[in-house]
Amino acid sequence: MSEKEYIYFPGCSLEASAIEYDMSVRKVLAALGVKLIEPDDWSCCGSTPAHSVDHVFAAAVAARNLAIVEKMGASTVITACPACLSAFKKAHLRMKKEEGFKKEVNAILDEPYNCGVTAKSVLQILVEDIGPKPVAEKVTLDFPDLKVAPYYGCIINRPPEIMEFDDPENPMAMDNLMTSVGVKVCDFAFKVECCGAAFGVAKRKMVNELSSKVLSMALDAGANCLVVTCQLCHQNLDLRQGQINNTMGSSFNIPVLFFTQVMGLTYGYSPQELGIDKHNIQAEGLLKTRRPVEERIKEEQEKAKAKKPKAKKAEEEES
Amino acid sequence: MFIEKLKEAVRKILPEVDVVIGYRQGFDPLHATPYFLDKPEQVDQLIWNPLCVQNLCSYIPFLKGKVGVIVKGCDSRAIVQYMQEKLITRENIKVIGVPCLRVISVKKVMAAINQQTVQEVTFEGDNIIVKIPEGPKTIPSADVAPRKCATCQLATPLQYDVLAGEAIQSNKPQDTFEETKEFEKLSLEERRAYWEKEFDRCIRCYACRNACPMCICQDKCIAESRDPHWTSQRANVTEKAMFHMIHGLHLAGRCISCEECERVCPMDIPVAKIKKKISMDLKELFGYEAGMNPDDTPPMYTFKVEEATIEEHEI
Amino acid sequence: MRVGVFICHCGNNIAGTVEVAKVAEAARMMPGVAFATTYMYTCSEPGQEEIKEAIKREKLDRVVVAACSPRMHEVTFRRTVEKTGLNRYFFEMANIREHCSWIGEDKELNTNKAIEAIKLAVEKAKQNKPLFPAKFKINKRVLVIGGGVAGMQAALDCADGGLDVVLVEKSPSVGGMMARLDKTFPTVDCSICILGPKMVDVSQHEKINLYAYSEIEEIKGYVGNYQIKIRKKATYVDWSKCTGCGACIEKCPSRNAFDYFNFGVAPARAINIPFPQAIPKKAKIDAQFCRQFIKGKCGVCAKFCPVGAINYEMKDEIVTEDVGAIIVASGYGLIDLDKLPEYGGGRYPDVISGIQYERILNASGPTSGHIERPSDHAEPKTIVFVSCAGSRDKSIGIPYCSNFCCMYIAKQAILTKDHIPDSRSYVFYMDIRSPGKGYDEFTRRAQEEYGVQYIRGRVSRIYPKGKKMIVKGADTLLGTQVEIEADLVVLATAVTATTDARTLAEKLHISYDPHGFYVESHPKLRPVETNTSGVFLAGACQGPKDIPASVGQGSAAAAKVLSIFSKDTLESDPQIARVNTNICVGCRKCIGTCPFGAIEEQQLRDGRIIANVIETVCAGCGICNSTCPCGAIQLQHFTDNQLLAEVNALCLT
Amino acid sequence: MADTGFLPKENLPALLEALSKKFAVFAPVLDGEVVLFKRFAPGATLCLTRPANLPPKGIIFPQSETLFNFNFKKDPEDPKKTSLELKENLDFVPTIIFGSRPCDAQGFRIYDRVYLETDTADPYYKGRREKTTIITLACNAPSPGCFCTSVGRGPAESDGSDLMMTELGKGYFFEPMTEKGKEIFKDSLFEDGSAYKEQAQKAHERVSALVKKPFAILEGTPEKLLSLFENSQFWEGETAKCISCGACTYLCPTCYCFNITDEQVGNSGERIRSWDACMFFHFTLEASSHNPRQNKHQRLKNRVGHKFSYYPKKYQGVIACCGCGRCIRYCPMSVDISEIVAHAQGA
Amino acid sequence: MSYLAGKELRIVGFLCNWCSYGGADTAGVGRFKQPTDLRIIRVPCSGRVNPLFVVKALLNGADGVLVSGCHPRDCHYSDGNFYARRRLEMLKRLLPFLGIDERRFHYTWVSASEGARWKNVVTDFTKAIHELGPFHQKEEKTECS
Repeated sequence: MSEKEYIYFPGCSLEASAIEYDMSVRKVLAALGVKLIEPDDWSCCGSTPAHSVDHVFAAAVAARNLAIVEKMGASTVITACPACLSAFKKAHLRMKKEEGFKKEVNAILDEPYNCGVTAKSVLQILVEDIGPKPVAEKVTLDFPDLKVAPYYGCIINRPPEIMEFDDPENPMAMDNLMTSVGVKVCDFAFKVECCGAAFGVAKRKMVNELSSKVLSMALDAGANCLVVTCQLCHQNLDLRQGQINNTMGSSFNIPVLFFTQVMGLTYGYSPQELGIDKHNIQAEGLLKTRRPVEERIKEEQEKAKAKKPKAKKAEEEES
Repeated sequence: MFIEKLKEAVRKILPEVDVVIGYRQGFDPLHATPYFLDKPEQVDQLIWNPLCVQNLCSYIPFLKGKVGVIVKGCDSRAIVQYMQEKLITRENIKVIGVPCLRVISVKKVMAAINQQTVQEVTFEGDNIIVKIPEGPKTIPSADVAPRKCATCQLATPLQYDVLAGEAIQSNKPQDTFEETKEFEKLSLEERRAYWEKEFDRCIRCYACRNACPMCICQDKCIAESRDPHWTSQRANVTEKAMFHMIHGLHLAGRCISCEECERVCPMDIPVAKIKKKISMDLKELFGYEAGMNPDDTPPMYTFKVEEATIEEHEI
Repeated sequence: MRVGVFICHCGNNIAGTVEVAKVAEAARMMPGVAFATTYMYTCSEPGQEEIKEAIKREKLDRVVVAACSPRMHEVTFRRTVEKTGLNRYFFEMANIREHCSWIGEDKELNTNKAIEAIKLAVEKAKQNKPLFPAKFKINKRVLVIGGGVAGMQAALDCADGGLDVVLVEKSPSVGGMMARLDKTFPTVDCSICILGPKMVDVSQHEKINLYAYSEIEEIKGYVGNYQIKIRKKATYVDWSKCTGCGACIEKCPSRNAFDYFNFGVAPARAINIPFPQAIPKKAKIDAQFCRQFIKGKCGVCAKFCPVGAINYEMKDEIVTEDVGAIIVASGYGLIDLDKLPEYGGGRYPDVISGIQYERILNASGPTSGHIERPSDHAEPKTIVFVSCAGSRDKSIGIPYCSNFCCMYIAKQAILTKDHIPDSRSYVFYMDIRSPGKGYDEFTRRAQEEYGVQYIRGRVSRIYPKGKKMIVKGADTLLGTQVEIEADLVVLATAVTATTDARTLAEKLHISYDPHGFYVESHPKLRPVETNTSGVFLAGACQGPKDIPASVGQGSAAAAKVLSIFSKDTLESDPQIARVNTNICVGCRKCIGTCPFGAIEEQQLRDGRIIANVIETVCAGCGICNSTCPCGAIQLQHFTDNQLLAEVNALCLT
Repeated sequence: MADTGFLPKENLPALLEALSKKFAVFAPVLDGEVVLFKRFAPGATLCLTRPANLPPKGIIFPQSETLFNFNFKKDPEDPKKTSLELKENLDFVPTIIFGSRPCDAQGFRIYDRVYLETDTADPYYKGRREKTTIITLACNAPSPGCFCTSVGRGPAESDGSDLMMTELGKGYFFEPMTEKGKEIFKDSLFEDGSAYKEQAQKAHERVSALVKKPFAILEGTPEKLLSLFENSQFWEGETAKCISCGACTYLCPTCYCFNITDEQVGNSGERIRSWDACMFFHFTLEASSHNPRQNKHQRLKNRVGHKFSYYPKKYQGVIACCGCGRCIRYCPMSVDISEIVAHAQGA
Repeated sequence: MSYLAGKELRIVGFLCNWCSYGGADTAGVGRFKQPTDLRIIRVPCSGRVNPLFVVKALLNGADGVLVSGCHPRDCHYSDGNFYARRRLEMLKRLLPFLGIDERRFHYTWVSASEGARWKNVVTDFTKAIHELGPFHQKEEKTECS
C-alpha cells in the first residue's frame, strides 16, 4: 500500500464531544496507511455564529487555518467535521472568486491566504483518493446482524456548488463505503432529510418531530443502526433519542455510529478502541455476532454457485 | 578546408540549377554579402565563415526556376516553413546544408570595437580577431554571437540535399524564453514606456519586413497600401507601433526565429522580441514551433473544436 | 458624396429616451451628409415614401436610416432605396433602438450614443460600393428532417404542392411523440386514430421518399443547392423483404431489450416493431440487446423469418440526396427521471413520467390500456401528478415552461377517473397554464366534473413507505404542508431539446438557444425561418409546443418552401469575398481556412498563382479576409476599409 | 575678434547650453548603440566620435510633416453647403544642427538645388533651412564603408556648413564659413584659434588620405550609367541581393523624395508630406495599378542613376552622393553602391 | 464628444451578426438596461475580426475593445469563431507584453437568445474599463527627426 500523507484538521468537536469520531478516524486511516499531520496552532474554523454576524471575520477565522496549511506547502487539508469543511470551502471559494473580499480578509490576517488549499472531508478522500478496493482489503471481521442506514445530514454535500462532492439529493459515498467493508446497507429515503439539529434549542418540538421521522424511516427501510458522517447529526440523533421517545411517544433504541467506527469494527478494532461505548444508545447487541470475513466470502461463493446452474437452465429453455 | 568542400558541393549542383545563392566578401572584412552565381568561375569567390549571417532562404520564394542555396541550421526552418505553407516547390530547391555551431553578430563586434573601421578579420579557435587602427583585438565568439545561437538546436540543417561537411549535434541548451519571461516581470507602464522609446526610433524603412523570410507580401504589404488603409504615413509612435504589430501578428505561428528582422534594423530596435513572445505563447498553447515539421499547419490557420489550452476569460 | 440620414422616432420607442431633433442636427454637421430629418415611423409606408422623395429631391447617393436593428428592417429599407434606382448596398442602418434607446437610461448619453451610431453608419456608407447579386438555379426538392406530426404535415403540404420531398426519420417509424399519446386534449380524441391516416398518406405519397431509421450525416451547400448525406442505420432486416408479420418478434429469446417507443415501461424484444400502427411496419434489431451480436450465436429470428429478411451482416449505408431547401422538424426530448433525485426519479419504480403514463393508458401500450403500477402491477387508487417536474426550475438549468404539461395532466387525470372510477387524483401545480381554445374549460372539467384535486404548491420530496409513495409538499393556498400517500406518482417531466439537437444545428449552420432549441429568424414575424436561408423550422425543435401549433408550423414551413421555389432562380448574396488580383501574392492561406471550400487557385496569364472565390459557394463569413496578410481578399460590404472607417470614426476623434 | 576660435572640450556643454537659450539645438546623442540627432538637453551624452546613424536631414526635412490642416465647415442652415478652411504653419524656430559631419552638411546642398534654388522654392524647406545654422565637425577617421573623397568631397569639406570644427586633442578648432556661422562665433566662450589653424589643416589631410577610394574618376560616369539603362541583365546581377527596403534611402543625407497623403477624420484632416523611397514598389505605382518600376532592379537602378547620372546631368555635374557610406554600412545585405558604380564604369 | 468626457469611456465592440449582434438586440427588446459607453461595429462573423482591428482601435483611442461571437460549435459559418478564438487568444496574451492591460480587450461568446448574458457582458466590461480608467491620457507626440 502506498503511503499517503494528509494535513488533518480535527476541529473543536472532535477534541471534545465527538472524541470517538476522532479516535475512529485516526485508527481507520492509520490502518489504510494514511499518515495524518495536525497543523500547529490551528484555531477555530469559523463555523461558529461568527458567520451570521460578520462574513469577513468568519472567513478570516477559516482562512487563518488554511494559510497555516498553505505555509506547510500542502494543497489539501482534510477534516472529518462537515461544519469545518463547509466553513473552509465557503471562505476559500469566495476569496478565490472575489478579489476584493480576499483583500478584506487578508487585511485581518497576519499571514495572507493565497487560495491554494482545497478542503476535503475524510469521507471524500476515502472514496476518491483511496478507493473501494484498498478499503475492502483491510476488512477482517464481518457483522452479519448489522443493517445500516447511512444518514448524510445537510451539509456534507450541499450546497453542491460549494461542497463539490457527491450527489446533493441522493449521495452514495457512504452507502458505497459501507458496502465495500461488507456491511449491509439499506436504501434510505431520508438520507439527506433535515433532522432539525440547528433548532435544537429554539424549537425543540419541531426537532423532535423531524428527528423522529428520520429514525422511523430508517426502521422502515429495514435498518437497525444509523451511520453518520457528522458529529452534530450524531449528537442530535443519539443523545436526543430519549427526549424524542418522551415527546413523540415512541420507543426508538437505534444506535447511531460514525461511519469510521463501522469501518474500524470491520478492521478488527474493538468497540472500546473506537469509542463506541461512549454513545448514549449502546450498539453491543448488534455487534455481538461477529465472524472472520472469510466465512462470509465463502458463504457468498456457495450461494452464487447454487444459483448459477439454474440460470443456465433458464437460458436453455428460452432458446 | 571546409570552404573547399562547400565549393565542391556548389560546383556539383551548379549545372542542375539556374542560380546558386552563397556568400562572398562584402565591403569590409567584417561583412559578408549574399552572392548569386551561375557560372563555375564564380565559385571561387565563395566564402564561408561565422560572419555569413544573412538568411539566404529569404530570396527563394521570389525566384523562378531552380535555385541552389547555402543554408545554415537556423535558416533551414525557413525551408520547412515554406513547405508547410506550400510557398515553394521543394523539388526546385537544391539545399546545400552547412553545419554551423554559431555565427557572429556584426553589430556586437562593432560595439566591441567602438564602431571603428576594420582592417582585417581572422578566426582562431573560438575567437574572432579583429584588426582595427589601434591593433588586433581578440574577442571570444560566444560574446559576440547573436542571441539565437545561445539556444540553437539546429547545428545541422533540417532540410538539405547536400551537406557540406559532417552532420553535427547541437551543444546548446533548449530555449526557455528566459529573456521574454524576464521582460514580462516589468510593470505594464514600464513595458509600454520601453516600446514607446524603441518604436520611436523606427524610420519605417521596412528592412525588418523585407529581410524576413516569411514576409511574403513584400511590395503588397498593408503597412504602405491605401486600400486597405491600415496606417497613415505619419511618423508618430502609434503608426510605427501599428506597423510592428502588423509585422508581428502576420508572423504569428510562422516566425522561424531567425532574427533577421532585428539583425537588419538600422535603428537597433529589438523587433524580434515581439515575435519571440508570440512564439512562446503559441508553443505553450498549441505545442507548435514554426519551421520544424513540413507536415504541420500554422496554428492561426487551423483550429480544434475543443481547445484544451484556451479557457474562457472572465471580465 | 451626398448622404441622407433618416432618424426614426419609432413612436416613443426611440424618441422617448433620445432627443431625435438634436440627433438630426448633429447628423447634418457630419461630413458628407447632405440631408437629415426625423420621422415618426420610418418603416411605415409614408416613412418609406419620404425616403424615396428625399433621395430624388436632394439627389442623395447614400442613405442612412437610424432606427431599429438592421436584423429587423435592413431588408425593408434596402428595397425602398432600390426602388429609386440607388444600389441597395448604398444603404446603411444605425441601430439606435435595441442598442440605444431601449437600454440606456440617461437621455443625454443616449442622444450622444445615437449620434455616434449614425456617424459610424455615415462613415461606413461613404465607403460602400454598389454590389450586384448573381442568379443561380434552384433544385426544387425539399428535405424534411423528422417524421413527427410537424414534419409529416410539412412533407405532405410540400408534396401536395408538387415538390419532391425527402423525409428523414431517426426512429424506425414516423409518428413521433404524437404516436405515443393515448388521447389528445381538449377533445379527448384518440391520438393514433387521427395521426394514423396522415402516417399512411406519408408512406403512400408518390412525391415523398421516406428514409426511416436514418439520420443526417452531412449537409453541404446553400439555399437552392444542398447536398445531403443520409445515414441509413443498419436494421439487420432487409426491409424490402420484411412483411412486418412479427414472427421474429414472437420467437426472439432476448426479452430484456429497452423499449424506446414505450420509454422503458415494459421490456421489449431485441428484434422489434415499435407499435402496431408503425409506418413502415418493418422489424429491426437492437444490436446491443441481441444475442447474435452479444454472444455471437442465436440466429433464432433468421430461422423463423418466413421471407429470409434477416441479415446480421448489414452495415450502415450512406445515401446522397440533393435538395434546395430544408425543413427541420426534429422534435423534442424529455429530461430523464434521474435528474429529479428529490422525487426519487429513476430509483422508485412507481414514480414515472407523464409520457410513460401515456403509454400505460394507451390500449396498444404494454399494459393494453389497463392502469397498473410498475412495481407490482397493482391497480393504483391514489395517483399524484406533479407538474413542472424540472420545468421552470433554474437550479437544473430549465427556466422555461414546458408548454403542454398542464393540459396533458388534466387529460390524464380525467382518463384515470374514466379507467378507475374509484380512484383519486391529486395534481400539484405552480400555475395552471391553459391558454388555448377550449383549454381552460378542459382543466376546469377535470376539477369540477372529475373531482381531481388540484393543490397549488411544490412537492419537496417523494419517498417510499411500505407499498406507498409518500408525496410531501406544500399547499400554498392553505399555507400548510401536505403529505399524500400515493400508489403511483406521475411527474410531468420537463421538455428539452433532443440530445442531438446541437449536433444537427451545427450541421445545418443554424443557431440554438442555451437549451438547444433552434432560434427562429424573428420571434414574432419570422417564426419558422432561420437565419440560414433555405432552412425552416417546424414544431417543438424550436421550443415546446402542442399538436395544433406544431401542425400549424409544419404547414407554415411548407408554405415558405413553396414560396421560394415559386421562382426558377434565386439571387445570390453579393456580400461575398472578392480577390484583388493586383494585390494577391498567392500565399494560399485563405484557401486553407475557408470553411466552405469556396476559394480555389487560379493561374494568371503571367504565370502568377492567385486565389479565386467561387461565387456561389462563398457564404460571406470573411475568415479569408482576416487571414489574408496583404488585404487582397476583401469581404464585400465588410471590407477592411469599411470597418476601418468605422473604427476611425470612433477612435480618431 | 579673431576669425578662428578654439574651445576646450570641457567648455562644450556650456556652449551648447548657451546656444540652447536662443536656438533649438540638435546634437548627436547616444541612444543605446545608436547615435541620433536629438534636441540637446543639459546632461545629454553627446557622441561625437562617429557619424550619427541617421543624418540630421530630418531636422530640416522631417520624416513626416503636416503641410497644412484642412477643415470642411458645414453650414448649419444648409448641410449641402460646405466651405473649406486651410491652416498652415510656416513659423519655424531658429535651429542649430550641432556636430553634423561634412557629408551630412553636404546633403543639404543637394537638397538646396531642388528645394531652394528654383523659381518655386519649397516654403517648408526654405523656412527651416534659412533658420538653421549648421555646425559641422570634421571627421578624424573614416567610417566603415565611407568614400567621400571619391565623389569629389572630403572629411573636412565645408560646403554646406556655417561653422566648421575640428577636434584637436584637448579641444575643438572652430572656423566660421558663413555669416550665420559668425553669429554663433561671437560667443565669449571661444578662445583665439589662430594658433591651431595649421594643426587642423594637417589633421584634415591625414584623414583625407585614409578614406577608401572605390573608384578613381567620375568623369563619364553619368553617361556610362545612362548607356546601361536598358541593360537589365547588368542591373539584375548587381541588385540580386537587394531586398528593396528603404534603409539606404532613409539613412541617406541626400535622398529627398517624398510622398503626399491626406488623412481625414470627420470634417477635418491634414495633408502630410513624408519621406518616400524609390526602393519601394509604391513609389511609382500608378492609379491604374500599372507600375513602371515593377522589379527591384529597376528601383535600385534608379537610386544609383539618380545620384550618379540624372542629378549631375541636371545640376552642373554635381554628384548627388556625399559618400557617407551609410547605405553600405547599414544595408541588411551589404549592397555597396560604390561597387555598383565601379562595376558600371567597367561594364 | 467632449461634453461627455468624464462620463463615458471609448469602448468599441465587434459583434457577429448572427449571434452577438442578435443577443444585443434581444437585450434591447428585453429592455435590459446597460451602460452606454459601448459602440457596436457589426461584422458577419467573429472570424472576420482581424486581431489588427483590435490593435488599431486600442492604439488609436479606444479604452477597451470587446469582440463577441457565437458560442463555439454554433458559428453560422461553422468555423469562424474557432479561428477567432485562437487568434484573439494570441492577441490577448500579446497585449500586456506591449504594455497594454489585457483587461482592456475581452472576447466572449453570446448567442442571439442570450439577452441577459449580453447585458452582463456589457455591464461588467464597461465597469472593468472604468476601473482601469482612460487608456489615452497624453497627446501623441509627433517626431521631427
